[in-house]
Amino acid sequence: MSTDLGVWVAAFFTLAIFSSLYRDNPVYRFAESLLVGVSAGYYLVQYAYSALYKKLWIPVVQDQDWGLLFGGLLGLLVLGRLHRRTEWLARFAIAFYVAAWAGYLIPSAMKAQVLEQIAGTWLSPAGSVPLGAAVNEVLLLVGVISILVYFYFSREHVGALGVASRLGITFLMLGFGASFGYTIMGRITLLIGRFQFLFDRWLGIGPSSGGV
Amino acid sequence: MIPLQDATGFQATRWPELVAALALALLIVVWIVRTRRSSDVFVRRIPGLEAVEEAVGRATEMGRPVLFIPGMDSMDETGTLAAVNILGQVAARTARYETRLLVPCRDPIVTNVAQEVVRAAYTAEGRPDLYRADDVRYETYGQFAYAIAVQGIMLRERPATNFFFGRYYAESLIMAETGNLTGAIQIAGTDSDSQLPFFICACDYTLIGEELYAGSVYLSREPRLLGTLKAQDMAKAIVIVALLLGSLATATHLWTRP
Amino acid sequence: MKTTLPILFGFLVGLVMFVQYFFSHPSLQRTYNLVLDWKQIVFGMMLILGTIGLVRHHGVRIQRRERAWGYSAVTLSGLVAVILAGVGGGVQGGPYAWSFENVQSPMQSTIFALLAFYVASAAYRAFRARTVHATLLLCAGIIVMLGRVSIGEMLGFSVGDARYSLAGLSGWILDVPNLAAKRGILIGVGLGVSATALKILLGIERSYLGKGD
Amino acid sequence: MPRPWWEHALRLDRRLLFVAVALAVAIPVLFPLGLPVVPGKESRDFFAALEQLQPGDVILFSFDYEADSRAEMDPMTRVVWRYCLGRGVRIIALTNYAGGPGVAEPYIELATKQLGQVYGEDVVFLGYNPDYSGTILRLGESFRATFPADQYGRSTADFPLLQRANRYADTKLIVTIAASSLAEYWTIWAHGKYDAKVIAGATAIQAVHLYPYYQTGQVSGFLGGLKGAAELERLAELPGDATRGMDSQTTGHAVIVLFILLGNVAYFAQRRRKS
Repeated sequence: MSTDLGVWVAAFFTLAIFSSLYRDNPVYRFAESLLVGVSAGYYLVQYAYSALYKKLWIPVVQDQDWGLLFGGLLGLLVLGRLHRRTEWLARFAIAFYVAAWAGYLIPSAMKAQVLEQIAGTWLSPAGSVPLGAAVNEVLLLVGVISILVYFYFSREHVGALGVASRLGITFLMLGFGASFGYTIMGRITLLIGRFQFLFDRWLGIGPSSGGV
Repeated sequence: MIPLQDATGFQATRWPELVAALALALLIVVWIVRTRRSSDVFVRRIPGLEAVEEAVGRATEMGRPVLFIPGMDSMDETGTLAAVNILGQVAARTARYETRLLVPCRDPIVTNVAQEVVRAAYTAEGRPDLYRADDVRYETYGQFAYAIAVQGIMLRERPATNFFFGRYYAESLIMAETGNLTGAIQIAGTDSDSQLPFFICACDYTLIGEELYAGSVYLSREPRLLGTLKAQDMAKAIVIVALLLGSLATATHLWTRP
Repeated sequence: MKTTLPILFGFLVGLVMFVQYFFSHPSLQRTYNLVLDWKQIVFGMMLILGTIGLVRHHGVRIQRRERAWGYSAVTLSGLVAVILAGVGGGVQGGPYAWSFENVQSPMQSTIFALLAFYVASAAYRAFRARTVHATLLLCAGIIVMLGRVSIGEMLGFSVGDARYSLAGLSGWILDVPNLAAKRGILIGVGLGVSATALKILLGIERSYLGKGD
Repeated sequence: MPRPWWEHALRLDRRLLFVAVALAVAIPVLFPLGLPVVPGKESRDFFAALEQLQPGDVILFSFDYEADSRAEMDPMTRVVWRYCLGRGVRIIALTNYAGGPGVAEPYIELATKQLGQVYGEDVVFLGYNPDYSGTILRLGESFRATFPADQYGRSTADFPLLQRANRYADTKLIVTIAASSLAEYWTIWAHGKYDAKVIAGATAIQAVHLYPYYQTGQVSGFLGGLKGAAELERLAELPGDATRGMDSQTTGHAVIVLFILLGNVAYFAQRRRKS
């Protein structure tokens, strides 16, 4: 058994969270409430430190980087939300936050999610790849096109469009089943990790000490 | 570091994105103008969105609240914006039916926007008195801490209807399975492809990828927005043609991929 | 007015960000970095605002002695304790790091691990051959699940030099239908993202600011 | 009339399923079964890249994960570090995660305290830099300029190891153990732009995304999840938590599959009776 207080605390909270699998109970609810508070506090401190102190205070005070003061002004407008009459001022901050990134997203999403995916789906020159690979490439092309047809909104999916769209759903379902099956592996690994912690580090009954 | 074309520093490798972005902008403008003139654009049935009305109605009948999760990401992700737009439509319905709407948020900026949107919807329905700012609130930014906060709300407030829209990560199934356990009607919509399988397994209806973006248009039927949906469809048709012609050209050695 | 001015301001910044994507001029690069820093500052302030709301919510619950108000007290004390630890003792080492290591981190890992159970119950319920689509989901799921562990290598047969196993089949499902699904979704979403972003920039999409007054 | 068996199965209390999964995973953790581990081609290529290293060679190692993914990633890191340090390979380490330093610390201690390596000569930990894309790109120009100080605030210009190796070209290999898309970014930028040789350890979920890069040779080899880690332990002959975990993985999967089959049999039994 561990003699480290931290390990005991960690083990208590591990079991408290697991207890929710049986049913909601006061110990679980205590852990849940505490975690919500602790993590909200943790992120507040992290962001106050990295965004407001390191990104605003230090550069402005030490390096006279005045450009950042404008960000500070936008940040102050956020506090307008605290009073009904100044509420609308916060809209500057929100409009800035949403629109600034939108400007960047238009070309970058086009490139990464559309153009590069199109180029990646084009077939290889005939004869340059083995037959099996070529068949897979054609299947991939058919799959991508039929899924795009499925996403076509402004036409009723009947006739040829209906056939293609149903083929699209077939590809989607195969893909979803595969991702699901694949993910199970990672999730079980996480559970193994918690058991190894409980058995090895807390109770000391596992075959390994859990060290590096 | 980056190849320069001239003194302005235009990056020559980025022509394709520029052309594509401008083409899409043009399509959007053209179709908005066209749908303004005649607003009868057909939109195919999306079962998940048809069910929204019924799902809110069910919560009203049972006298239990409606839960809306606007996703895990901030307002700079357009998926979150799509979710918030759907939230506006859902809020209009809960206001009409006088049903309580719970919107716990992970992101502080989304919290702000969600409050504005819900209040605007309640005001537009003539029921500003029913809006409760405390029901649309920030929980915590911690991913899993947020997930169990939502789980707690599901177990204790027992919402009859759960909506999950926006972007999600591993926590999606924690929320969706708990909702399944409590017997709520669940409607999800996300563009996070890795989480779609879980929503499909645990929810009654799931909007897949781009359907999320069509959601608010579908629910609001605003002509301006219908035009952009039509423009997106045109863009898809162009993509399909590009896939086919490009493949034909590369496979037959007419053209080599750069 | 109270909506138009913010929209106009957003449009200008968005336009700069759009243009800078295509140019490598140093002044545009500098603007890009500045905008990212401003975003972080705005986010930090919003987080403070959100936390004020959280404190208010739980404070009112405690004050009014609402049902189960004791849990609100637990949340609030956790919040205050961590903030005091971080501000008083610094973010490196000390009670702040201890609470992260022994309270927050094990709980988060355990919630993450709960997924092993939830994934099992969701699969048990949903993986039933009710319809053609559900059957496809079921088959692909089981093949990949078994293909990824030792059993997958063992289940199979050889023809000459070629080996056909469950592991190979699961690899094919991942490489072909799964890739097609991911790519099809990605292209659709990419168009949705760009179109939405364009709507924001053009001011067609402004519902996120609420109704103007 | 008692309810037929399939109704019980179809309305199974999910807690029964939870107990079954818990037992299937927990028992092999305590009593390993020793099921065989057969390394796949991706893992063999990953190990081959390590095997080719000579004493005195320098590698760049990136801890691209945080505490919540330790169960999956730590076994990979453990083998790479033990194997490389055991053969006199020098390691320059960094992390692209704010929570990465806490994960890396035990390995720096392993190297300096347990294995007697000299900090600054045999191993250096550069620490964390925000903005991973900028970091990966700038490292290609200069390690010392990207990280003027190491994790502990000492000037990197003073370390003999960084005087010898200051850019990707001075290292033989980049190893990223990544719980996110970072493995892809190392491939795209460090390999794509600077032609560095990259191998990656990925979570089971992220590994799916690496196949295309592996096929084109942009990633020289990779490990996928705990299975990949167990295969590496087998290849390097350093069995550990991953090999032990693979037993639980197999039994866990088997139990879930059995329940899915049970559900389907019950479903069809019910349907047949109803029709």
